[in-house]
Amino acid sequence: MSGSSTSPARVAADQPTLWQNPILLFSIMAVLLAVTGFAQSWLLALTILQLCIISAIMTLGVNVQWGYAGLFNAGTMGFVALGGLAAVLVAADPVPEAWVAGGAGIGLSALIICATIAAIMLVRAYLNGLLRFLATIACLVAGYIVFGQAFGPATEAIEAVNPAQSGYLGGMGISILFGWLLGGLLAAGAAWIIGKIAIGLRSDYLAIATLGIAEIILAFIKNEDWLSRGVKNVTSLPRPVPYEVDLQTDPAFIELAANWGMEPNALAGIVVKLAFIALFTLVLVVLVHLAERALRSPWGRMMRAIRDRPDAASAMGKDVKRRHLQAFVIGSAICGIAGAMLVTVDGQFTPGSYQPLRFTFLVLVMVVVGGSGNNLGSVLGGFLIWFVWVQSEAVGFALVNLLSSGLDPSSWLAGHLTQAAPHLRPVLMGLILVLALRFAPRGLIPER
Amino acid sequence: MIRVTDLHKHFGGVHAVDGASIEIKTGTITGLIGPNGAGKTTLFNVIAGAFPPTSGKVELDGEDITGLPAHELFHKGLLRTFQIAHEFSTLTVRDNLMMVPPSQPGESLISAWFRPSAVRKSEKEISDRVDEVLDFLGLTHLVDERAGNLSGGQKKLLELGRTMMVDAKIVFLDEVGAGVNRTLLNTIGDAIIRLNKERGYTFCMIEHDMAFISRLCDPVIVMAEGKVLVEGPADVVRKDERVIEAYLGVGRKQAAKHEDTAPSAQGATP
Amino acid sequence: MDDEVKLGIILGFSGPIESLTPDMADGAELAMSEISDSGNFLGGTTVSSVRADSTCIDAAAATAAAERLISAEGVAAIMGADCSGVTTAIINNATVPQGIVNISPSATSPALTDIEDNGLFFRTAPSDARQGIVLAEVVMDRGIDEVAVTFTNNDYGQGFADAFVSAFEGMGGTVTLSAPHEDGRGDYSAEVGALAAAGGDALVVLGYVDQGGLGVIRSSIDTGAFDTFVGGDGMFGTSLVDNLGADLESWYGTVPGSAVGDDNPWPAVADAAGVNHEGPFVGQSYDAAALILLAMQAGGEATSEAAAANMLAVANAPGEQIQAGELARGLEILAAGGEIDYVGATGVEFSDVGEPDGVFNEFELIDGSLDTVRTR
Amino acid sequence: MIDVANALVLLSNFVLIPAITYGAQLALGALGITLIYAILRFANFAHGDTMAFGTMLAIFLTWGMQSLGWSLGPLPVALLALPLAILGTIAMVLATDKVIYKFYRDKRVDAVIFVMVSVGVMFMMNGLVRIFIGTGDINFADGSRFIIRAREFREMTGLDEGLALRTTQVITIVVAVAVMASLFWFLQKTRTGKSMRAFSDNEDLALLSGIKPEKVVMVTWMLAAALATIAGVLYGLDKGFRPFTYFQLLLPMFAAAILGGIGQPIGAVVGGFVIAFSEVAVTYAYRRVFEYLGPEGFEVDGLMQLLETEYKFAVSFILLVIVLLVRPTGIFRGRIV
Amino acid sequence: MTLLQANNMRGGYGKADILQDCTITCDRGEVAVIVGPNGAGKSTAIKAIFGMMGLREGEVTFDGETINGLPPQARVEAGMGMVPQTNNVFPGMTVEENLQMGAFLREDGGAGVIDKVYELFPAVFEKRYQHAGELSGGQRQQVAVGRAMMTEPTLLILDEPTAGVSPIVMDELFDRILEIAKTGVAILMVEQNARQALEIADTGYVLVQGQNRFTDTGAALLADKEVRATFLGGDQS
Ligand SMILES: Nc1ncnc2c1ncn2[C@@H]1O[C@H](COP(=O)(O)OP(=O)(O)OP(=O)(O)O)[C@@H](O)[C@H]1O
Ligand SMILES: Nc1ncnc2c1ncn2[C@@H]1O[C@H](COP(=O)(O)OP(=O)(O)OP(=O)(O)O)[C@@H](O)[C@H]1O
Ligand SMILES: [Mg+2]
Ligand SMILES: [Mg+2]
Repeated sequence: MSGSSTSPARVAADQPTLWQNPILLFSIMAVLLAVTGFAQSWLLALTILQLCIISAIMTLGVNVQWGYAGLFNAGTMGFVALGGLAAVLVAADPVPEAWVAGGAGIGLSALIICATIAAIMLVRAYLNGLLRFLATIACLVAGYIVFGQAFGPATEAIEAVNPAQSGYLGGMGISILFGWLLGGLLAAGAAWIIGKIAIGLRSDYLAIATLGIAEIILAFIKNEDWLSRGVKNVTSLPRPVPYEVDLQTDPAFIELAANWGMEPNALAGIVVKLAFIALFTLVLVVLVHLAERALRSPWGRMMRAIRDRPDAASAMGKDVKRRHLQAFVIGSAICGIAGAMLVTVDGQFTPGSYQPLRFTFLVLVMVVVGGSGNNLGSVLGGFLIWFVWVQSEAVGFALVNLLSSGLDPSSWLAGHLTQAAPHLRPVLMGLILVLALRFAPRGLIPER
Repeated sequence: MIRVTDLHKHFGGVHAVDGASIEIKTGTITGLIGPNGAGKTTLFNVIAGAFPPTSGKVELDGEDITGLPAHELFHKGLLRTFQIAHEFSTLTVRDNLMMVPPSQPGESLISAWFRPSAVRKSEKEISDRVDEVLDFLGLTHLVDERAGNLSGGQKKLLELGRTMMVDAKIVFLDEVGAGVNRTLLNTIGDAIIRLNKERGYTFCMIEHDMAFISRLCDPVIVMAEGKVLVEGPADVVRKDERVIEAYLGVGRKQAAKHEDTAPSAQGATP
Repeated sequence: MDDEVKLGIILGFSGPIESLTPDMADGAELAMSEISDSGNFLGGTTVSSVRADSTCIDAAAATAAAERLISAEGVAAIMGADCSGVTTAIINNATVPQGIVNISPSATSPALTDIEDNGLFFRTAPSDARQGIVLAEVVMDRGIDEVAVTFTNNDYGQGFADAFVSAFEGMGGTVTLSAPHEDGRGDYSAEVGALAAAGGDALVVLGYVDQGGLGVIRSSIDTGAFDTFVGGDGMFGTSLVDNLGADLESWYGTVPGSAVGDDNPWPAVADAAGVNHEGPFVGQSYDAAALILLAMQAGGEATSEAAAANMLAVANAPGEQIQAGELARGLEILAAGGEIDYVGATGVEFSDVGEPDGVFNEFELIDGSLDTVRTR
Repeated sequence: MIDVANALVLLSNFVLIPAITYGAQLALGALGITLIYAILRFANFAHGDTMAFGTMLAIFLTWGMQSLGWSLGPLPVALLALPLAILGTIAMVLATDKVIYKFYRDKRVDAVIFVMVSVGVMFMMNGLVRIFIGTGDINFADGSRFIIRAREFREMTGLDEGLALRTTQVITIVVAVAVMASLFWFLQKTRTGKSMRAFSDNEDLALLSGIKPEKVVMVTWMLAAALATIAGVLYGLDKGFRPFTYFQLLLPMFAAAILGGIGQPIGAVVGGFVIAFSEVAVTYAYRRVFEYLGPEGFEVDGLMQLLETEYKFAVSFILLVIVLLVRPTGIFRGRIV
Repeated sequence: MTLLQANNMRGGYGKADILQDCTITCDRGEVAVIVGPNGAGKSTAIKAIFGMMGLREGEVTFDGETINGLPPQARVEAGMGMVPQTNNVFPGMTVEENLQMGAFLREDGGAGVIDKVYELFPAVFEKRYQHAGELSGGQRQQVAVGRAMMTEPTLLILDEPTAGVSPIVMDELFDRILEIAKTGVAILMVEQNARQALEIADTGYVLVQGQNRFTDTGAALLADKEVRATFLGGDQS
């Protein structure tokens, strides 16, 4: 939310300084991770790197919307959550009993929805004026009542199937990698519908509308237990990479570890994380490549023109609404993919974890700090801000240890400092954000 | 070419356009003048699809185009410029023009990703056209400048340049002259005349500079209070009592001698 | 042998339950310092704690924090996490892969019972499923057969409420409405309005005492919607009484903790150390940390393997009963090769998957203090 | 007749009074947000935490006064602490402006940068408040909690339904009305107020009219800080203080400001009440109301609840989206920057 | 001693200097007009005089005092008034409030002057309760000039006041400007309607690329063939 029909990039930019060289900045990022590896541990560095990549993918999605098209989507959280839901629907084991109990009812409900929509379309095609309005309402109400008759009992039946362990329909039980695809599609579909409704709104109003819609999506996911298991969470989703425990018990692996002079546990952790990282990197590279191509093409030129002056672009024959919708859908799809990837690496879907601060505003911070309108910039922003987000936790605790090292551990001050330690994290995070913006107000790697 | 019938546009209680009917004939440069707040810009906005009218009808070559969105009108050959220049400020001058032609292959993501050669080919063609246009406008030296850094008059030239990137049927110009240096305005006037003569564009332009209007336009339509007051050739219109009363005024003593001198379109045309 | 061993404490110091966690951490650290100070632990090894923030909700951040504890700080075992979601993430992505024991003091999701943990995960809070039944019995026994239920909208609250409602209705009771509330919000008029309209003789609040649970009860008392309140373990704590004072008239519920009767020394032990034991899960945190260290002592080394291998033996009979504040004695017995049956602050008794098998105290507010009236 | 009275009392007790109180609190918060937006032209994410900061100061002062044995009789002592807390918050906010925001203002950066900077400030304040006062729930309302209790009301009137009225509710409403009225008077009628509106409209031109920008900025921050502190203290008195809750208030406050038309003070007020009422009224179970109003012995089986309370948060946003679709710039036509 | 002396100004927005040694002066009761091609730096010069951008070199004195360091609002207090070229109204305030803001520094609130402004611009009077943002281009321009007049400054700076206004209003405006000048106010004006402006100008400046190219009386400049051809639109008449 900002007064932001002013384009994200400003005119009359000063020339990029040496500091804004992408190669240099990414090297610094690599050094930061390497330092983490040496000073703390490589497992930690890799854990952070995994999420850096996922964050970068999210920022890429937001950048398509905000950086390219100037659309202020404050509903990233909703699309990320939808991506997560998709991963569940694909990878979780199906619950046959639930399907037996309520599958038919759910199918029937879906049919009723379709029938209602068809009826409304018919009504709207053949009737006019007040009658049309009344008939539409009548169809809606009738549809809703009939739907309730089928849907209510069906969901109750499903949720009654072993509620402590399942209580939902489950997924398809296939590889979670397909969930990434479905996550993109699901998010894109939702974005299409939302965009159709909301894309005409201007800057801050679009922001708050999308923010609200994201909350609605989340309320749906949290409360429609039959589909998503709601706040009871779906855990232990299968991985596309081997499990550490399996590696650790594999004699060949143990031997390998011994040959390399490493602990099998540590090596297994590193191998698994590297496998994840390889998968994620592949996605990131493909997406960055496509995004760069798009941005440098006439498409990108058109999008920037639309962002600068939508009315003039429209007068030059560009269908602003359609293009906004396109950017909105693509950006959301990317966020959906990232959401599915996040669930993959976490191994679980916990609707309670979707908070606007973490999944909307932090991602926006990543884009702006990195450099909106610039793909590499926003990727860098994703890396850097996630790194800071995670490491500020450790730094907060370390700082307090340092401060209270000379104190008597039972003294009031020492106790107070210990309590305060976790809250140094947001302080540090805020400080770094403000400092970054002070020295690079247009982002670390600004647009062009 | 354009026929506007009994057009109304109301903003709340303000009747900005209040039953205007005008006709713009193919091949003319039609002037639109009138006192401040007469509803000229609003009329333009309605015709060009910026917002729909309260009532009334707009036709283009006999086809009803009332309320069509701007981008569709563009594809029908109707172009407009803005009273305040609407350049794409973060784009270079070249890109400002490059983005204009419709239906470029590279504007579809699929082609942008998977048919680079087709994109390259069309880019080359458009780029050649841009060079021509910039040459024509005398902006070649600014080709890589960000449009936001141009001065007022240069931005207006750029606005005009956009209309030259496609084969428009009709171009609406909203006060290209305001705030533009008179010498530069003459150049713009020449450009308009050339486009009209050589490429057969039809123009409709709002302007307050009577000398400029007289040099370029025939016929001239005078609006007042949302309605058409008079229509006719420039020198007839400017002698019309009602026009003098509502718009031109009797002229200040000092300025009178300039106002009275008859303009000549050829005067400044090279 | 090291002369210092590190234990990780990973709790949601920031985020939705940030107001509960500092006391929990203090509880765990109390056990650690008790053991350290005794000088009996593995021949004088001292224990230090390393805190980390689980955020309660952000699985990725929690995983990174746990990874930091394990691989960078080199902790021998972990006390935590708190919320079931992040706990699961930590188990799957950090502790089990690295062979580290962790004990959660507060993750109550039934799903954790069956998690593939290689025998490394334990918890000192009971699964919700059992407590729901017990609580239903408590309510029924008081002759109340119509209640409204509100629960915190997470896996704990939802699971607990599911269990309670089905048990209560199974016993012939009526639940007029079972509606969730979100923690961390201030205004609960909408929830209370709906619950009041639904009606009932009592309001069953399955949330956290320092969070939405408090808000709902406060709002109910303010509007006169309900007079009688029933709560689960998350609602146990005198901060409710402190906050609401005499306005709170009828208040009872269940809290895990069996064998310890009224003579439980835990409150006194905590008070002496300046630890606020009134909040939920503080005793469980104390027990979690104590159990890890006692199990290590039993195994003779400060490793997760030792802790995992001896946990059940230390927690369950046979052996000498060890209550809160008696950790030094427990250590001695173990060092001497004896056996102990850890009771601790909450009467720990592990099932064979390493979680309490659910013996509960029925507490009640009598004359401004929370008394145990019965054990079930 | 009795039934009608019962129904009315029921509605007032569970819908009207709580929604009005909550609405007033939201409105005061949203006013601060909308003021910053209108005049400094950015969405201030730190507002929720400014509220927390101000309330924290008020709590410390209240504790101090309580330890001195001060009392206001039935009113909470926090009211005495409020003016001082406002001063403290103003000092903090002005310092923040000088150290942080001024730099960006002088550089005239984009609004979105300001938003991000305010997110940074939000993080910092978020942490600092917790470091100072902790994370727990603090009840600092003393004096008498109730003006009338539900039971007393029942006994007094002989109705079946009770009506409870709390001191803090009355204080909230009275203070909110007074504050809003004086704010409107200030903005519409005083020279400074007009100069602030002018500054918000066109900063450069305001300079050319002789308006001192730094003064406008300063007054704006002072007003925002005062509004934040008042809103925070009222909210805290009524519902208890916890930093996390204040942070969570940010979203409904933004929703209120935007729903009403951002940059429009009157919009913020209306938006606050609309959000509060939609949360409470849409999810209320009307069964008993209908039973009172229906014929004798009339029984309703359902709860007569339009939407379940789990969708309460979504309700306000659904409403918001609907309003925006009908009126794309909010109820009172907010500014589009 | 002249009222306004802006000597050898040098400065710009970024690194490059837009103004290169530019000098402008204007005395009480005098009308000075700046003309020049687009992008010459006319508006920039005016902004510099008004303290809206820093100068690298040069000195601005007003009423004998150096005012280089003063912020714009202090210059308003000192008796300078200005109408910018663009964004010259408060769009969200009514027309009447716009005018009142012009009198922000006047103790009396400008009650008397406002009638004079309404008299001058009847169109403005009709729209006085409408938001300035809803006015047509020319109506806005009138409000903008009216606002600046409200201060009753001793130096009135106008950046293209007649851009977009109809001929009849333009004539009125020039008449009124002359009248104001006669009361002893100094008027500094940038104009693209250069002929009309130079006709009433006591001094005319032709600015090109930030430098004074020609400086003379208005009449003399009008008579200068080169000036006419290159800056005033040639000899069409
Ligand atoms: N959005 C709006 N809301 C209310 N009134 C408006 C709006 N836009 C224009 N008007 C009014 O409509 C009338 C016509 O305005 P318009 O801009 O069309 O005039 P114009 O003929 O172009 O004048 P000018 O020559 O000054 O540019 C004016 O009185 C103006 O105040
Ligand atoms: N904010 C700015 N940042 C950078 N460059 C600017 C800025 N404003 C103006 N310029 C540049 O400074 C030069 C002079 O601008 P200025 O506005 O003074 O011209 P002008 O003589 O007033 O022209 P016009 O007659 O078109 O108004 C132009 O080249 C313009 O591009
Ligand atoms: Mg106009
Ligand atoms: Mg200029």
